[in-house]
Amino acid sequence: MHNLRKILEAILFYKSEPVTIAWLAKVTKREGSEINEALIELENTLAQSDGGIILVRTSDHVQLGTSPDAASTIEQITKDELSGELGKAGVEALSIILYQGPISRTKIDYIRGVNSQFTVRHLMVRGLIDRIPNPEDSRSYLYQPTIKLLTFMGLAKIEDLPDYEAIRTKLNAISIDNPDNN
Amino acid sequence: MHNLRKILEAILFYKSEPVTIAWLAKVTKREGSEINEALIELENTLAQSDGGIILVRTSDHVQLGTSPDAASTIEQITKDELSGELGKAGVEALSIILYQGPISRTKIDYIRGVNSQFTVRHLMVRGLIDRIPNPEDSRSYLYQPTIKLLTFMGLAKIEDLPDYEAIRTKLNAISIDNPDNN
Amino acid sequence: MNEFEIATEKFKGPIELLLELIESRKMHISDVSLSGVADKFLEHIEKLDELPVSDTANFIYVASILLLIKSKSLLPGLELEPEEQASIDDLERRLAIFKILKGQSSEINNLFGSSPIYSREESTQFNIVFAPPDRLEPKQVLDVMKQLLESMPKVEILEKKTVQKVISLEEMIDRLGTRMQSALKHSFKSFTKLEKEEKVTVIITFLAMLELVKRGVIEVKQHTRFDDIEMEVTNPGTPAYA
Repeated sequence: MHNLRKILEAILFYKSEPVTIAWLAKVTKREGSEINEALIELENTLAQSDGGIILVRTSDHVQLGTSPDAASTIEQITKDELSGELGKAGVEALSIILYQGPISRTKIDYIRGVNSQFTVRHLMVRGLIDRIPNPEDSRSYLYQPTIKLLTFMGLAKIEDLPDYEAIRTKLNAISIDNPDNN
Repeated sequence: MHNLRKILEAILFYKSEPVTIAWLAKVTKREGSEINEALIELENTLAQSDGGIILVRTSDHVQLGTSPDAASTIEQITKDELSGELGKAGVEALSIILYQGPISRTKIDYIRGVNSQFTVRHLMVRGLIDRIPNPEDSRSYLYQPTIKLLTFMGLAKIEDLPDYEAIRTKLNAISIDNPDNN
Repeated sequence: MNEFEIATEKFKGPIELLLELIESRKMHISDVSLSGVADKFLEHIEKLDELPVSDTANFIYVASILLLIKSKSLLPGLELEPEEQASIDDLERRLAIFKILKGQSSEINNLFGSSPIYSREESTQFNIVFAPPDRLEPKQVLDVMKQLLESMPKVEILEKKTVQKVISLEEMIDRLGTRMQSALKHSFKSFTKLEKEEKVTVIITFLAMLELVKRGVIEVKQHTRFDDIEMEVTNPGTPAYA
């Protein structure tokens, strides 16, 4: 088990891009559940050593990145630039996707009261969100934050968003008696 | 001091090539001796956690690398990356580059409606495309098919692609109206 | 408002607009506050000349619910259908959800790029080996390309599809006023039939009617709850409203 944690850390270091749990299982010839356990172990080890490297996770992707504490130093040596402002519509849509994702575009439109086609597409093009098939409707998709979005925001995981649980609870309480708005 | 160890680990993680102690001292605004001490500390922490990342030192250069224990897995991953199908994303990006190259990644992303950063990198590693500096933006590149790819596809020249002119005209008509401004 | 601004959604959506109107009055989301800001909301729509079709529908929909709420407050006899009540509840819920998420927007904006987590720098040294897939036919590439072109969003940016504004509010007030002068009684149903039964027309007609009620130009009667609403000029001598 310990060995798997070690191998995963090496793979993630080597790949330096978000990879799926499924892919990690494939290349290590292990079960997804084993991968998940080893990733938790890795997360803990990294947290314990309080070093410059952290594990960033979404529900299905994982990647290593630099600690936000080092951001100002890295900023000086990087040529990468954070591309452009988000814009009002972009922030609004991201707020919905971050706190309510995975979420369909119909529902994003419903909450915003405007057509979000271009905004959502634009966020996809920038790699800030991605989409997965909607289990309830094969013709549509659900949108969710990417690792790239989390890293831009300095978050190791979505739960680190300000007031994440509180906001989600509030939102669930409102939509609970509203079955027909997806 | 602990903080310097953290910052150095982040810098070394970020840089994909060996760096000198002097350079580290410069970017962290510290003395070379302090850097040396913090590197020893880092080396110890890494050894203690027995993870997949190790510190590699030569006489005056230093770099992070993967643990030898992971070498065979990583070698396998490298091989796998070079074989097999391109996947939907890969074929899409490649098609766009074939018909519209030299083309910026922004435009590839825009046409596909999703971010292609890792897909394009993969195509480069496989020698199917290469890149030239973008004359309009020194920080970015333009991507084009390699001669080897054309030969592999049985094309004497790019214009031999079916409907080359017609498709190109359509693609030329697509202009990206400052997509970051949304 | 130019086309580009439309495309990039620089205007406020109906939910956001409504929420701002309510909050500017320091009120909570309720029937009372919604009824209170209905006029302002409709005034605002009037100023929006060119909206993408899809969004116009959203504005009109919200407007129609506001009208329901307002008519209920003006015509106490008016009993709402269950679906009508449901759509009012739904609007209030949307406002509540939007309010919460909008509240988080500034946090998100502040976090974005403030102290990012960096991935490893992209290596400039590629160890390139020519490694093509098993096969890649020109025909396959063409098909993929065609599909991509096909699935590009049909750019609303370029088409200046604007609402055919069925009839403007002001016009309608004028017409209603004139009509009231010529015929003392007019039922709402027959009136809207005369004006082509487009949803928008009905809503705007209704709105105009309420506007006239408010200004004391006409009086509205509804005998029983499923009955037509009758309109009557309160003072036949009053010159047509302009």
